Amino acid sequence: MSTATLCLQHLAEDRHALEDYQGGVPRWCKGCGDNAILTAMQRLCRDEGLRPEKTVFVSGIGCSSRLPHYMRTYGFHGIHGRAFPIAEGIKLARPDLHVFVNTGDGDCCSIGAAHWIHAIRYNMNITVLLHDNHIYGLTKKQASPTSPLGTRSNTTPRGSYLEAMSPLTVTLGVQNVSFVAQAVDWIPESLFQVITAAYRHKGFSFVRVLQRCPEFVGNMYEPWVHDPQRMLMLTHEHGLRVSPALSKIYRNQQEHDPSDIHRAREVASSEDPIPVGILYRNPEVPCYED
Amino acid sequence: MSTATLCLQHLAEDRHALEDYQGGVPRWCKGCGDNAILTAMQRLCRDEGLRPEKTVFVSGIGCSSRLPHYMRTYGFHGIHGRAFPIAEGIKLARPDLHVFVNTGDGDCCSIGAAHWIHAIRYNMNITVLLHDNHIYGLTKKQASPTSPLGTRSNTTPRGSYLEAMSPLTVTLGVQNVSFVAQAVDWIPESLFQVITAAYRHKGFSFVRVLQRCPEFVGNMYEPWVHDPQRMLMLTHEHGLRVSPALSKIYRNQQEHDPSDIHRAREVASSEDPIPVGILYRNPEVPCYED
Amino acid sequence: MNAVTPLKFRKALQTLDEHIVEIMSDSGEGAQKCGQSFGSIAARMGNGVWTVEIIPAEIQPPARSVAGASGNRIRIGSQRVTNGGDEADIAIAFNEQVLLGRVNAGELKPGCIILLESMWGEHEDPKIVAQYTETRDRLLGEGYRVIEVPMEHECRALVQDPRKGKNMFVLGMLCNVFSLDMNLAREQIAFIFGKKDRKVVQSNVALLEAGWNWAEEHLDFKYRVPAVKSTVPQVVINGNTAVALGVLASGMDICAMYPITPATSASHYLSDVFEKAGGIVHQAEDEIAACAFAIGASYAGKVAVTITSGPGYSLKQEGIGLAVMAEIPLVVVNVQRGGPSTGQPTKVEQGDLLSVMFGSHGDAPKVVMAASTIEDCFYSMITARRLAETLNMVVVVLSDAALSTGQQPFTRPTFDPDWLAPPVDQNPVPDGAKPYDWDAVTGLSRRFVPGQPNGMHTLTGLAHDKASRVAYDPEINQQGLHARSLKLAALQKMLTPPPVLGDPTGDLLIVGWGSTKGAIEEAVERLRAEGHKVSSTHLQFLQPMQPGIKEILQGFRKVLTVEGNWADDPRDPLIDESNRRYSALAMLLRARFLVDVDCWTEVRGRPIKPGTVYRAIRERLAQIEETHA
Amino acid sequence: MNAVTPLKFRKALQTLDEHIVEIMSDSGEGAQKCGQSFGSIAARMGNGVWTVEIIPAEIQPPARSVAGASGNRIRIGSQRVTNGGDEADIAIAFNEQVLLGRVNAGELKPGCIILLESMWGEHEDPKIVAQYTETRDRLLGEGYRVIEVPMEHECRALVQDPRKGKNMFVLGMLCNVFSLDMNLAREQIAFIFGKKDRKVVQSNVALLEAGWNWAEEHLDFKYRVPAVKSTVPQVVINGNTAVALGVLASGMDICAMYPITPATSASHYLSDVFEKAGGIVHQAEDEIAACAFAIGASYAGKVAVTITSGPGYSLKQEGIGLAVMAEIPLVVVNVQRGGPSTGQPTKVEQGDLLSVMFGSHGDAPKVVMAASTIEDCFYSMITARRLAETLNMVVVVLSDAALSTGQQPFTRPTFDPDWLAPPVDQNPVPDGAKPYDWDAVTGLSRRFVPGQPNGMHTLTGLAHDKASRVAYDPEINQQGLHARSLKLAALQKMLTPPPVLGDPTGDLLIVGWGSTKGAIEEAVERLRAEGHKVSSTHLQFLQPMQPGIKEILQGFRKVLTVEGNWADDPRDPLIDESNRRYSALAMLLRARFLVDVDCWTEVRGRPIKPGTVYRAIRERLAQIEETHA
Ligand SMILES: Cc1ncc(C[n+]2csc(CCOP(=O)(O)OP(=O)(O)O)c2C)c(N)n1
Ligand SMILES: Cc1ncc(C[n+]2csc(CCOP(=O)(O)OP(=O)(O)O)c2C)c(N)n1
Ligand code: SF4
Ligand code: SF4
Ligand SMILES: [Mg+2]
Ligand SMILES: [Mg+2]
Repeated sequence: MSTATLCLQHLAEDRHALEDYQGGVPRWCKGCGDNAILTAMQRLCRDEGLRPEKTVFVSGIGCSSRLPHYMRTYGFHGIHGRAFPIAEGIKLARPDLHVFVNTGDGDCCSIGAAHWIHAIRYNMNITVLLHDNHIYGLTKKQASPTSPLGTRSNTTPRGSYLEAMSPLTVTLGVQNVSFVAQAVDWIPESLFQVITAAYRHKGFSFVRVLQRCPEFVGNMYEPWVHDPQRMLMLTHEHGLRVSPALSKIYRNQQEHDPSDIHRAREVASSEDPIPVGILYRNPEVPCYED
Repeated sequence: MSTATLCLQHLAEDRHALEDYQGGVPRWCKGCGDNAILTAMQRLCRDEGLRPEKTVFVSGIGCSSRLPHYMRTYGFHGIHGRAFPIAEGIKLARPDLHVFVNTGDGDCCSIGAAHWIHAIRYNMNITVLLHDNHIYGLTKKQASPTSPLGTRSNTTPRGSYLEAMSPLTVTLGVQNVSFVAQAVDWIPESLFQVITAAYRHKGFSFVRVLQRCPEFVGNMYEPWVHDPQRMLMLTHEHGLRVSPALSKIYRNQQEHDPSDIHRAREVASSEDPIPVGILYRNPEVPCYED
Repeated sequence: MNAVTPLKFRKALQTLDEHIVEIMSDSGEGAQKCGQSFGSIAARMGNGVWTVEIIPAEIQPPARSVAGASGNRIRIGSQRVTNGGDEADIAIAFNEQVLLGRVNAGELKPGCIILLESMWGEHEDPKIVAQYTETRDRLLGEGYRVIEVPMEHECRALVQDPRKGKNMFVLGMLCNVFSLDMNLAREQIAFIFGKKDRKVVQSNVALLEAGWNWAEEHLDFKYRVPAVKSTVPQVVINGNTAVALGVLASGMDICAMYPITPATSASHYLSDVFEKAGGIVHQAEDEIAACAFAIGASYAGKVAVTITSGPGYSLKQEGIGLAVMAEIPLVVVNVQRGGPSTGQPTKVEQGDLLSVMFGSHGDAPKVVMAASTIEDCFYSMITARRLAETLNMVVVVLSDAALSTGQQPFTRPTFDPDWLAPPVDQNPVPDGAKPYDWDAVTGLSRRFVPGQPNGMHTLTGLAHDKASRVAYDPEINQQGLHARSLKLAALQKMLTPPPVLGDPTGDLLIVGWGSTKGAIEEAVERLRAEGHKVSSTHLQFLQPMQPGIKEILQGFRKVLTVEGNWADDPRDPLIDESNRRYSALAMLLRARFLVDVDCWTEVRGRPIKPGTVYRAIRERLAQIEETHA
Repeated sequence: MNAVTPLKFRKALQTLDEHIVEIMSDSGEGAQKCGQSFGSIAARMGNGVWTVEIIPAEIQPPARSVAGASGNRIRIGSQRVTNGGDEADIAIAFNEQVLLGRVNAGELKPGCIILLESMWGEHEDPKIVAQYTETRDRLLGEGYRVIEVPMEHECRALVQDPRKGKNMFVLGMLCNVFSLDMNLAREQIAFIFGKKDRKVVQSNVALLEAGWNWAEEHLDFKYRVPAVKSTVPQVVINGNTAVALGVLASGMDICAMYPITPATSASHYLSDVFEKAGGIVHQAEDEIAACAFAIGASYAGKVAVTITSGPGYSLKQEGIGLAVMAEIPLVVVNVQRGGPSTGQPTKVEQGDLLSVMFGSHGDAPKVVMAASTIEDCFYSMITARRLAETLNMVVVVLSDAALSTGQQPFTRPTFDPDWLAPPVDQNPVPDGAKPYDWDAVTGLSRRFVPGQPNGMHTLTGLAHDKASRVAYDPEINQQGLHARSLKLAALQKMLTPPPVLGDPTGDLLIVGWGSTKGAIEEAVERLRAEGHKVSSTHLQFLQPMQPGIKEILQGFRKVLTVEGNWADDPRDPLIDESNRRYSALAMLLRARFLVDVDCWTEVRGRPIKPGTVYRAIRERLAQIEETHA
């Protein structure tokens, strides 16, 4: 795209096509849930009309953290565990930029845990996607903090000996939490809805996406994928709205008021059925950069 | 004490006097709450008959982290924020040792946050005292994660702009949490009771002690010190038992069942009145070293 | 089409000193298993072997992609083989794209034989057919001898999913071409698929034999690389497995780590064996915790090990400083990869020497060793544990991505009880003994362990006196730094000079450290055979440096280090002696011995080839010979 | 009792070139405020001044404890004063214990005058009385001239809490003794207590005058240190304040930090001024986050600064490596303290030079500068910001605990708009431009900033090509390391040789860096005055090193570095040239120039004294002179 055309373009409030957000060819495994997240991201950018040059995707290291390379926006593929502070620095220096963070369960909940906790406190206007595949993908199969008890991995050949940590309950335990949601890679419509709500929320919006890693955790989620009744759709006028079409499949729905933190904490603890939707939202929490 | 006498002594199940646990002269400011914690620690060692050579106090860096120097046991005054992993390594290598951790609100909740979260997950049999004075003491008055909103400090001259983080709610949000309690330095009897319960709990026992720092946060707690009714004693047969004498002063008491995590989370959120006692206890959680 | 060789002919059996084979496929097609099996069989026959993994950049790269080559290079010889060698003599490719990757990288010898899966020529997708024929013809045009092999077609006769079976078919071909013992091959297959049921073993043996027969019928060449079966039992393992076994043999039973390529597989192996042998691998929340955890475990009486790579090492710098200050024995393994920052995670580099020596703030003396062979990876761990415990010191062992994945047979170590750590001392501490009774001459002091009556004290990372009390006295600070530094001198006095390969005097001395040893020595021997006055020496200890080095350097007109890290090139317009950044070892040697040590380095993310070193040395020799002519 | 001097006498006014005063009290008694005021008044009169803080080890040490001395050393002179000097000429102590601490540390000149609070002699606690008289008599016995001063008694007449007022009484005494301008003294008091109400100011002025009168009546000595009032406005600040002001003047408006002694006060000052001037100090959750935060802010178009000390720097090593790899401009300040590990948080050392240069894994070239004066702390920040932005590089500025708390007057900088950072460029990136268009000769490339149309790319810490695409190609990796290293050579070509103090040739050249400058130059000038052929040079840039150094070294028979870090002592039985560990700069100079550079170092946690350097040099000169006799 030539400079000239660009400048002209900016005179008018410009709209972009999906291709304008598509970067290099994704290098993820076949069936990797990251692809669904990428698509949702590109769609979000288009539908919300984000200028590619005003948008920055920040990540750490991991399969999931490669996402910025596949967006045709600015991207910062940082170092392992440090996506949050990098994103905070960017946002503080340039509130005019749209800042997204893509991080993995190891990147965020293990090595990045301190930054994660404090990012919640700072509550900057950043949209976070935790690609939770319950495993270390890029380094080839080691247990992560979210690996279910008994997960066989290269560092836990006889199965892991710790209960999985719930990124949702942890996040909800931190003062200043302002937006917490959960989605799954295999329901694109609600994934997109949740991400959109997260983006529109002014503050630190934390979205945990249950992401399939066929390469290393195989069919862990197949039971849920094949039995929609094991999904719990959290519906609310200020939360998820399940389309009639989708409602036919996902009939297991529950009204959940995102303003009630205690309920949110209880719902967050449920692993089966898997809750999908906005668990908590509080637009009143002030942003650090203000 | 000569080697010979020592060996003899160990033939019999030996008891120790308070002095046997007293190390160098404490170098804390007058009126510093750390002194009360130290006394409680020494008393615990004596009453539980811990062999000085089988006991290790581990700490990071901070005023509070100097405590090991004042115990005549083994001590490991480590580096800032890393007391937890050091203590875990000790405990894993030597389950026969009694391992304590003394840490500050900066040491534990700021630079040490990732280790803190994961120490809770590992649930090793370690007793933790968080000396929470809501400030960085040793480095001379900077805001800490637990500093109340508006705290004037050297890095926040116009007052801090973040709500205080609650170490209790965060801890209660982490999978595998097995023991959470709160005490205050100015009620020695319940402080001692809580620490004793923590020590006797098999697992990671987390005790937050509200600690006064006259040097830098002045009389922050005076209102509570002077008005016992603003203290909430959490009583339970498996929890705190308030002596008749103390009950005369602290009449504001509430029955709290430590096995109910949801209640625990709600109680934990209360800042005024200040809850004192055992918020949560679950002896069923397996220990990492087993 | 003339690329395909006529069907019937008589073969001549060619005897070779050595040969380099490359096998490449899309990842998941099993070229690696094929290559490793080939290596193991050859090794069991008594051949010298070195295998190098060809690793794709992605976990699951797209099929038929140039960057996606996954497989092995196997160099076999009649003598001991110490490195991966130069260009390959023969290549077997499951598709033409992965082949291209290796050709473009210059890994194949011009005009060499290429056995290429021919199915793509009849693929239904015309694009693929085009790619295939175009590539094939290009290679033929460039003079390669491309032999098309209907691998899939041949396998389909025997198994449902030929894609999975191909690799054993190819193994069979190779056994034929290199006249390997088919019985060993069958045993190998039984060993690999042993866990699965007999059917699997049978069908794979069938594939093996089919491959052998196909080669026998269709190929007009056959080689023999004479081998002398070694009388002592051998092991064929990679460097990370060697490290893990070394940890086990040294008696260390706690390893704290955080996953990082290319170090992790060592911990994988340990996790496995510890579960049987006792001991534990703790996967910490990050490297800082892993280091602190290991320090805690060591403090409590063991010697723990923490294994990592560059980025993880940087994070451990502060913790390592604590261990140095408090004199806690600790073994740290750094399996170096391409840097700086995240760099090239799967590629080899020797870029961390200086950060290991100087990275922790303040004066933090520690022992630094470098493993130079796979066998060395094993024995280094035993030495490291002992030194750490004798000196109450941090010992860092440097390995790298080349050693970690390279495989080489060596004599199976016979376990020696002396290797083990002494039991944790729980006897009372003698009266009056202090935790830091620094010896005035050696800086050494006895070790105190929690649980010892009469030894109670608080260890600290703050400046402290002999009793471990926090000290503000100027003399005490000076005394502490003094004692911690002296320990290195004490160790240095116990070391022996490094051996020199070649004459003790001559025109040029090559100095190296770490995984470049094999390539350097091969190049030096070649040049010596050509009559050049060049020798080489390889340093096992980088800190302290072994004694006698100055005397060695003095025997030569010129000294050159060969290293896999960065050095400025004096031929660059802006570079001169006032600003040239020297490679790590060159800088250390220059500083210590004031000898004008030059350096040749490469940071191309691949093992340095003997031929490359050969040419680099030749160039230097030419300069010397003319200046001294 | 003969220690008390007779009441009436005639005074002689003694004129001095310079004098060193020490004032010490329990912390909280305000000796520091007294000392600083004394310094400021003298400075405003035009005297050369250097003040050094005497800091107790604890936050609130027990009263009357030897380790608890809190106060100031003030060295005033007619000329510019560049360091704290040797032993004190006169000491004022609020109790005898804090005095003892200084005496034992050898900080007082034998037989010097001591003005000692006398109240302890009449204390109700007999133990205290005993301590007091015993100490006083011991000092008298050792020949000190102890003059007992009833400070508290005198003050009680004027204020309720004399303990709080004493310090201004003492200030008055000093004004009298050193013939300072009382009007300036009154202004100073007004300035200090200005925020409080007029009463406070008045009562303090009263105390001041009482002190003056007491001294006038009771002391038989009076000094004058001639001063030339400077015509240009001066500032008297410490090094951390200078750093903070430098940050402000350089146009950097984001500072990310985590508290750590002795660096924190710089951020304290910044937090204060930024609230008025705009800009923000972000106190991160740890140093890793502080570094990453600064990197993010710099990436987004600013140049951010992160300020820390040794332990924090070690934690930042990985993040700094990322900034180097991704070529993000970043300024890092390391206010060095005693190491290794937690070491001596409040004490000075120069132990981090090598960890700053080599600490990040892999090859991570960065600019390293060292501030050598307090004025330098200010200007270094301006240079650092500009270099970081011009080279897209990390620039580390080294300061230390001596500079951070030391005070010295210097010409008030007149702000220059050129100092400021250019506005963030948001223009479209020209077509075809790449984020890493490395210039083949200089390695430089243009900076891309988010928000610039047409510049979208993903920055990465992985090896990458010119377009910032992750690259696995061997040549691209080589190219990247090449470009990043070249930038240092490009900078070096723009630098000028370091100035030499003294003749360009001679017997001995002293080379130093950082805060030792004043002490070294004072010693060298003294020796030159005595006729010795010694010169010195002080390096501002450690990486790259300034040009012309080799030529300078060649002018001298011997070269010696003087540094505040560890070096083995060749006189130790086990130490020889094959194992001696050299000090940081000595090692760098030896490696680069192959000159036999020797080193003299001290790690006693206090500023190196000119007299100590003088004696060290004398010793070396003696050796040289005899070997060359
Ligand atoms: C400091 C550091 N430590 C370790 C690594 C190695 N490493 C890269 S990604 C990763 C974890 C990947 O797991 P996750 O964050 O869950 O991402 P995923 O690959 O599963 O998407 C690790 C340990 C690194 N690059 N840097
Ligand atoms: C790596 C590192 N960063 C920073 C410091 C400086 N430091 C020492 S203690 C401390 C915080 C003290 O606060 P807290 O943990 O609450 O302990 P307290 O002094 O209040 O008891 C800091 C920042 C350090 N010693 N090491
Ligand atoms: S390893 Fe797992 S997470 Fe990584 S790309 Fe493959 S499927 Fe996705
Ligand atoms: S500063 Fe505060 S926490 Fe530290 S010793 Fe003094 S009172 Fe206690
Ligand atoms: Mg993951
Ligand atoms: Mg605190």
